[in-house]
Amino acid sequence: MRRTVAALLRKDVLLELRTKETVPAMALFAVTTFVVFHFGLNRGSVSGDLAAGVFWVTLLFAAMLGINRLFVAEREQGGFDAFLLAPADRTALLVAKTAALFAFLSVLELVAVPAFALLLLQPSVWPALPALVGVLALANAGVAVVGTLASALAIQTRARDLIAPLLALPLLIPVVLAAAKASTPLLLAAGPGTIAARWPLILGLYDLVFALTAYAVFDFLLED
Amino acid sequence: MRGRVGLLGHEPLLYRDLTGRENLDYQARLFGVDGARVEELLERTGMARRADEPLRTLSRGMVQRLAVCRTVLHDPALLLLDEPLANLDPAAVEAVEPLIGRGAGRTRVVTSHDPGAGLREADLVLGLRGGRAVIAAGAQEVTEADVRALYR
Amino acid sequence: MYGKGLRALSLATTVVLTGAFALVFFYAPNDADQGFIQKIFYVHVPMAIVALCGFIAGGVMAIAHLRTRAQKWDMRSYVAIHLSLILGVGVLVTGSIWAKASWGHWWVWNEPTLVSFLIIFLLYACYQPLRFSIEDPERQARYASVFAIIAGAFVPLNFLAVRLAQAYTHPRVLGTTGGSLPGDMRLTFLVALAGMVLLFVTLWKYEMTSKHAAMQLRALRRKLAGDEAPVRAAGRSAAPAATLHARPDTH
Amino acid sequence: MPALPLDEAGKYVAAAYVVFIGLILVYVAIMATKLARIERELEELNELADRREPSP
Repeated sequence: MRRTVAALLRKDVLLELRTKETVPAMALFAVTTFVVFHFGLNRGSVSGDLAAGVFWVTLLFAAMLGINRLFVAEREQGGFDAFLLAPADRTALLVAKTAALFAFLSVLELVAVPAFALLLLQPSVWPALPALVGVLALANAGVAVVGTLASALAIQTRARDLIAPLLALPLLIPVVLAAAKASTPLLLAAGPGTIAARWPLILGLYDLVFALTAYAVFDFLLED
Repeated sequence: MRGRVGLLGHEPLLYRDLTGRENLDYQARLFGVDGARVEELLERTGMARRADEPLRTLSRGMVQRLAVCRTVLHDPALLLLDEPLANLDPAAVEAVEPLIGRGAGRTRVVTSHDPGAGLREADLVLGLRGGRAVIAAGAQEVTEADVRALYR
Repeated sequence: MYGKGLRALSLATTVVLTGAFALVFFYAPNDADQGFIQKIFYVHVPMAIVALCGFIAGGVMAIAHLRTRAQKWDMRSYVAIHLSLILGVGVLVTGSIWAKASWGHWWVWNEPTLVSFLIIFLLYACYQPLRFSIEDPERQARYASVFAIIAGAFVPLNFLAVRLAQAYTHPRVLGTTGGSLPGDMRLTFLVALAGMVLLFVTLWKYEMTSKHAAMQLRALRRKLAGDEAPVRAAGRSAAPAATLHARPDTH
Repeated sequence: MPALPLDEAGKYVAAAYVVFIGLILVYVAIMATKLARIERELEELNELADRREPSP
């Protein structure tokens, strides 16, 4: 199992490094969206709940690009068939794809957080950073699990580019909600406040519930 | 059962943006096969020199040779081959023969569109028409004309 | 045989639901704060509760489908979700009317239950498009079941998140559970809820009977006509393929 | 907000209940078309059966 996950993950990262199809597009999209928000909101800087909202909505839509592309190579170049021929646990594919999406999101945030701090955020990002990284990690886990599920559900349909976001967006509303609520006190103009404990708890619960659900149902998406 | 079958169909089941060696390395890890086996196969199919170029830059014949490597990578007991020699030049056919040909020492199920060549290789012949077995006999008992009659 | 007991069930539904509406208008007192407008409560809330339970029941039936591979469970799950979606439209429209009457706006964001319901409705609105865009009937059933399970798990989680997000900043404007109601209002509410549950079960059985009859009909046609009169191509649809030729259960 | 007077509130309450009844009626209409299709198919089948085994 661990060997298979490592092999799959290594292959995904290698493919991304070769094609550079997903992560650069996500990062570029996020930065462009910040610029769009600047003009759309007609303000030079944001803070507090507005900052949290702009930041998380942008990340969510950027994540959607990655979710759309997650299984495309498997579908179009026979990756699913090759994987199913191997004597490997199918859950390994779920774990590897979730890990890959988590990694892609983390790299995206390495670009998006500095860009946000530079372009839009009014207070300094440094004092908020440690707590923000924690919130990002919890939210990424939820987005990665649900995104992998939605992507796997959508990839075999004829209208996959439409189905994946239609499925993933409502499913991810609680993540955006909790993450935005958690980051609001971090991004206050007067300097970071403390996070109410229930938001990280909600994120953790969400991650747990969907990790278990995904583990239970993912096999059924693969057999053919 | 899975893991003892080698499948070679119309699709190579390899990633176009990875090199041959990377593709086979990945497959080797999936099957838990030693990396030395990859090098051995690349050598035997004459692909060692071009193994570090992405698949999309290779000719179809070369991709087919890599697909043959993938098929026999884990030393399967049963081979399912659909037109295994498609796009291969005579030298390549000779190179893959000991891997997927008669001499490979594996049970093979081959579908072919060339009755003559198919008959020369086979022990048993199965002719299907409309989903029903019309011919099912030893290869000696079946002539090329019998097979051609299926398509009339 | 889904038609069995359908008559008794329809009768019970009619009696209870009519009785409930009679109680609403002739027995239950006007609400002290909201007055007559509060009567919307007795149709809006039972509908919402039944729709949510229907979604979750669809998820449970989907689990049964994936376990047994029996096509009938996919059909049951489909009908439950389909009916809940129809009720969901009613929930959103009546909720909106209530909001307009109480607060002067057609939609308010500070009522967490209604907002959660909207999110869930939007999610389930993808159910039919998802089914529709998968052609192979076996895969369509399998993927639909996976969706139903994921969405079923999402329902309570979403309620928790949205509720927490607003419970502390806004006072609860409307009691949406029967818990804090005075006795006569509570009785009315419970009867209305029972009527709505009966209505759901009746309609579910009704639709299952119809689907089952169509299925039998198609099988009969195949038997009678054999190859000469092929079954009319039904066109692609989001509904489960109505055939009696279930896949062999050995897998 | 003070309670709406009855003549105002009545309209909204009536609207809500009309929506509920309307939904059920629409559903009945949909099911009616399905029933009609079943009836038509049954008729066809009946004719088919007659043609195959002409009754004496």
